[in-house]
Amino acid sequence: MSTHLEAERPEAAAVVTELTYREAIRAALEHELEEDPAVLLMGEDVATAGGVFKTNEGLPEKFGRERIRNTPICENGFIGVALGMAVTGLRPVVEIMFSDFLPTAADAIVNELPKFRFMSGGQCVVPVTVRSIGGATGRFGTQHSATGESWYIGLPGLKVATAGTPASAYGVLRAAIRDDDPVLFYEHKGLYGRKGPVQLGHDGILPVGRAGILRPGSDVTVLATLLMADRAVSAAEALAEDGISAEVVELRWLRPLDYDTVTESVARTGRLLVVEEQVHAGGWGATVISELSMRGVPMERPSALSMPDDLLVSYSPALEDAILPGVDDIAARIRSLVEA
Amino acid sequence: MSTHLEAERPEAAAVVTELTYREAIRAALEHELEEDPAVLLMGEDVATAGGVFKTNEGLPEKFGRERIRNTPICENGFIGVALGMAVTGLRPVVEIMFSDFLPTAADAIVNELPKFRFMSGGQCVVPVTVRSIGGATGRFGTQHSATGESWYIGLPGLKVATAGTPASAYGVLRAAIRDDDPVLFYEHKGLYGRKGPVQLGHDGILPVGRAGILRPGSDVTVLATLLMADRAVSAAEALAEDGISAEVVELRWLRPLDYDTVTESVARTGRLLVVEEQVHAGGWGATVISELSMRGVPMERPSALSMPDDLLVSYSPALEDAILPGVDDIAARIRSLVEA
Amino acid sequence: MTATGTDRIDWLRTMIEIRLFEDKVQELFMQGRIQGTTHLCQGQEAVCVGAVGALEDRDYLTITYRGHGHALARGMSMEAAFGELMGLTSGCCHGVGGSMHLTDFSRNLIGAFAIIGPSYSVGLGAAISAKLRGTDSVAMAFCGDGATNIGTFHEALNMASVWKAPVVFVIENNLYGEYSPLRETTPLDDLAERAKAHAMPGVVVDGQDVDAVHAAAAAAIARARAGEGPTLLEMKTYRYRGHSRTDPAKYRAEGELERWKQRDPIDLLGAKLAAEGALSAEEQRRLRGRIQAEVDAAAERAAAAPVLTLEETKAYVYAP
Amino acid sequence: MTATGTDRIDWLRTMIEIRLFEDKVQELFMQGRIQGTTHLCQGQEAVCVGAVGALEDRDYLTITYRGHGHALARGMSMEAAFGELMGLTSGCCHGVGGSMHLTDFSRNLIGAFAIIGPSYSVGLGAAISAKLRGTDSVAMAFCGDGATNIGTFHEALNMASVWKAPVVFVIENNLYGEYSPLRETTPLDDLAERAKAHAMPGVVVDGQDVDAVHAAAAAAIARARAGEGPTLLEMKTYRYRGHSRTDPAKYRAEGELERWKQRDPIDLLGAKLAAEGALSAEEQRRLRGRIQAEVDAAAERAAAAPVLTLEETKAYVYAP
Ligand SMILES: Cc1ncc(C[n+]2csc(CCOP(=O)(O)OP(=O)(O)O)c2C)c(N)n1
Ligand SMILES: Cc1ncc(C[n+]2csc(CCOP(=O)(O)OP(=O)(O)O)c2C)c(N)n1
Ligand SMILES: [Mg+2]
Ligand SMILES: [Mg+2]
Repeated sequence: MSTHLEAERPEAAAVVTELTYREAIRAALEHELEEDPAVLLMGEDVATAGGVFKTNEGLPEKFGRERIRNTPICENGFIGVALGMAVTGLRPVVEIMFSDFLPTAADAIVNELPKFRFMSGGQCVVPVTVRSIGGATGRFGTQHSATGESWYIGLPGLKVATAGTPASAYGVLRAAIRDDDPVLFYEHKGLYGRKGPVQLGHDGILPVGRAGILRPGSDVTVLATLLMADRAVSAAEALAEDGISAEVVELRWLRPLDYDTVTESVARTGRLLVVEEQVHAGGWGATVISELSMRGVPMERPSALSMPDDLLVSYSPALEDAILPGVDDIAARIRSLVEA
Repeated sequence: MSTHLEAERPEAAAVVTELTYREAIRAALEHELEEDPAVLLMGEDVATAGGVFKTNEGLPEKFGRERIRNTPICENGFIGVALGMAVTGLRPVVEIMFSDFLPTAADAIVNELPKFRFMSGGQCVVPVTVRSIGGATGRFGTQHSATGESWYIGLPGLKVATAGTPASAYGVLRAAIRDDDPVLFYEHKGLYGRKGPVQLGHDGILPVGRAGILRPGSDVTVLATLLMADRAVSAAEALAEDGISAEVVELRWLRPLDYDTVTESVARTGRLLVVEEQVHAGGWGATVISELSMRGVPMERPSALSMPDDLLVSYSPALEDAILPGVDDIAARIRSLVEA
Repeated sequence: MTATGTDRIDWLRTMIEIRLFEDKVQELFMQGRIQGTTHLCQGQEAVCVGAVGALEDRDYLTITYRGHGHALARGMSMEAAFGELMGLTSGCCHGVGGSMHLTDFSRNLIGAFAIIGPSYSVGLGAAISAKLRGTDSVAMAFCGDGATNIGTFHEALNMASVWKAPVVFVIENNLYGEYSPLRETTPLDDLAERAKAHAMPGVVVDGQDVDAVHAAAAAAIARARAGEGPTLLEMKTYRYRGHSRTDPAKYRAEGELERWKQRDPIDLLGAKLAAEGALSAEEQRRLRGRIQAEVDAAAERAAAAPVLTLEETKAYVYAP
Repeated sequence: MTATGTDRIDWLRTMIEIRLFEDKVQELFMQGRIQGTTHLCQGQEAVCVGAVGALEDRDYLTITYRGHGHALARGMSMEAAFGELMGLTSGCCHGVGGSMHLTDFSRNLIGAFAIIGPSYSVGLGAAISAKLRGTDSVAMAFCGDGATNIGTFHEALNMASVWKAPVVFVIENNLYGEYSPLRETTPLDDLAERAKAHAMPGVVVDGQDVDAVHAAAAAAIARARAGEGPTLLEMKTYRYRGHSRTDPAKYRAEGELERWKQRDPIDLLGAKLAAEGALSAEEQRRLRGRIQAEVDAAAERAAAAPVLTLEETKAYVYAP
């Protein structure tokens, strides 16, 4: 029961342009708002000064303050409101300013969004998209630096997506908004300034549940998301000079998870490294390694470069930098795996 | 800075008695309340009619309504209150009636309890214990049947514990309350009537972070928690008649996680099966299998018997029973692993 | 719209239907034909019938786990309700939801909540949606007295007021949370006062008098439909049974239950209708007999249905 | 306790210290010697100094990310505050917390919250703890106007009232939540009204007049200490700067900032003290000069400290 209107208003021919990650998010929002009058954006200060991360510049002027709506500070309450909107014909996109605030709304995220259609015996669909901005590098301290990307991957009924490049930002966010199921979509505050090619228009919409190969390679499969996907590509580029060929796979969707692409790649390279801006426990990295081990995918001993299990992110810039897997750390780990 | 007073009031000599899981929980609470005046219990209706699951019978009469305190319905608010109590010298035990309500308080659980000591630069300790009652089998439907045991295992600063037997209920809960760090302690509503031997007194307190071998065996290591630990023992007993020797390990602590015991057992049996009343994605089962794979612990292809990744718990009794791993399912899986 | 004589006879009929439906539910529990838990609303029938009865078909409704009465008042068939409590395909949610989740999108009953809080925020969302989509539908959302202590209650009132949303919030103040009396968890008696924190009108209503309930609800609905914003209605009422099936409610003061039964909502309306000559005591007895027969028949029809397979429930997890 | 002349000169001193401390913070940001974000309270100094100054050492205090002023008013050294903003071991939290988490258990400043909500519930917990442990300490908890829209705010007020807790809740109403003006997110002007939802006294206070702030806080503290329960104080104030470092605050109405500056809290008290002959304008100029020197010296001392290693921070994750 998607209410899209492609038929009536075909889009301009697809074009590839160089956009920042921030511009790509904004374009995805603008194009979905244009195409479907049922789509709206709500959240704290989303309609003022372009939003806190300046991803919404010009949207209130273009679509009005009803569709681009500032909310009071009450995450659990306004995700509940979005749910009520979604089951009565709208397609709300909710912005949660920092991913660290998702737990403030966890009752709605864990108990309502994924279960609402099910409990009703399939009487409704719940097309809610929750955007949240996560990750470290901002010197925002312990309570404003989590990616939170794996907090809700164990909830059937929900879908979980991420974007590590401008193309993913555009293509995955549009796919999330067009999907009839609730989707948590994670952005990374450390990537907004990153530039990259983006295919605008329907051709730039990336398929739900599919990973993407950012850089093909033959020696090792490096699986990552968000900022770590960006850093993995840099590491792979650096290693290429030494003749090490690393394939970088951006997972993009954590639920559903694209085991076909991952398995095909690992079977080809024979090695797997997951790079995570999170602890390994309870994350998508552990989930993937466990699944591949249970399926008996032929590979060397798998490896994970994650955040320390016994530490938290500090405000102190030096400490924040030190706790994150860096390009050099990734390159070094890849080298040790390939040369083992 | 534990404020326990063993010295002044030594306990009666340790005795082993047969208790139900419910009685064991009650005894653990009573003994900690007796030993340390800083301990208190708070939650919704904890002081009326013995509490919703009748685990608190007689406690308000014995310790008074200030220490056994009914709260309004506001989980996030009263866990915040418990935090404020804990950093000013008390040791609150908070009861969250159903584990499904933990997300209602997730801001306190994710952003405050684990990070509070850290953010202060180590100026305080946070001795809060959060008891919550989870799991299916009660015909309570989709929003009252989650174990939720893996929702918060990826949070450094927090500790996560479970109890699958009366002895664990007593020994792990007492250890949790005595610990100076915040602990989430999970009980299973399907186990309250289960009877078993319990060592009362200090000798019955089980060590933080240690798993327990419920039944020794040599052919396969079956790792489980809560109701699944109970069912795994029944499955192992049934298989013994056919000469299959399954070792059942109750994980008990999901953070910190006892890799020593698990690794030793798997290295011995050469086979690992995790049984989970949860989906595999993002859970402790995936975490353990991933870690053991990365460490290269010698074993056959590991296996997980979990809840379906594309289903939710229904109210309908037949459907609720069908979605849970049963004793026969566990036995069959063990058999297939051993006979493979 | 003001109530006509036939409306009020219909209210009586529905209140009796709810009362007898829940007696039957209790009986089926004892027989093990319904399992798990259930939250009866006996004693509160006037609130369900008077408030829900004031809505138009195009209006939205969100209720709670204590929702049998509201669902029946909204027109759900007893067979669909019984079937849901039995966990069978004859249920409104095909047995997947159970007693706490009586939901019927065909009647704009868009949600029944087992967890406290979202009944207000989700109902509010439907109201804003109706407004944004240019319809004149309003939404009515229910919660209990204890639920007014959870943050989401206030978050919803605040948003509704600042956005002047077409929503009517109803508090069913039956004096108890689960086992806790109101004043042990809440510092005031009149919960309608809580509207003041959100610059919203709050009205205290006699929840045992269906005429009063209906009049208050109709006025709040008219206000919402006219674009004048939300209203908070506090219904003073009482639940005859314990919180849930396993609760004998021993914690209640001596005689409290008996006092409230003297103002039984069905008796109150019945007496009025008899006095007005609209429906004699004898006619009311016969009416009750007919309803009892319908209740028993509906339960049997519902019980004849099969249970879904796990495989079939997969279709409910994700959208097609 | 009522304020003496020396108290008031000390208030002036502290308000100037806060003002100049934050000017320095802004300067250090421009120089890249402080990174990330910061939330200045310039314009709100009378609230920090008047309210916090009314507490005894044994009382507890919870504040927010906009907490530089409160921490300094509570007696934290500028060096410890600068060090924390610089992320160095000279900081009150050894640089682990940063600008949003100025915490000092040695002064019963038990928490500074970067996420909205818990400053009230945690402060309440300390108050109940003090009572249970048989002390007569009270707690004071701060939040902003926008924070009164999140559920936990109401959850804390409800619990405090029903338990008659010795706590004073302070709302710093500076008219904006990040970029949104109060009335775009909140349906009323006087947030003290929100106390009515919880049968608690609510008081509107002129937050620019430190005498008024101190008097209101002292009265509420006395009430709490006497076991008469909690009070909600709304301080009408204004922040001169944007919400955070990156915010130029273009969304403010023409002339609004200038109007508020005419009631600058430091100027107001300074004028009174001069008029009363307690401290002449000349003496005030000299005082400001001395404080500026202290500020500069404190920043340099703080900057001289080292950064912790990751290894060292491990000790802060779990209890010893
Ligand atoms: C968030 C949450 N906390 C606790 C519960 C458990 N619970 C179910 S009903 C109830 C009492 C609710 O009382 P009230 O709001 O007065 O409604 P009533 O049951 O009286 O109709 C509680 C605490 C819940 N369902 N959700
Ligand atoms: C739960 C939560 N949601 C959102 C935010 C982001 N945020 C930080 S400050 C702020 C505005 C708060 O305004 P107010 O309460 O008036 O305090 P002020 O900043 O004006 O002192 C917001 C929305 C947060 N920190 N926590
Ligand atoms: Mg009630
Ligand atoms: Mg403000």
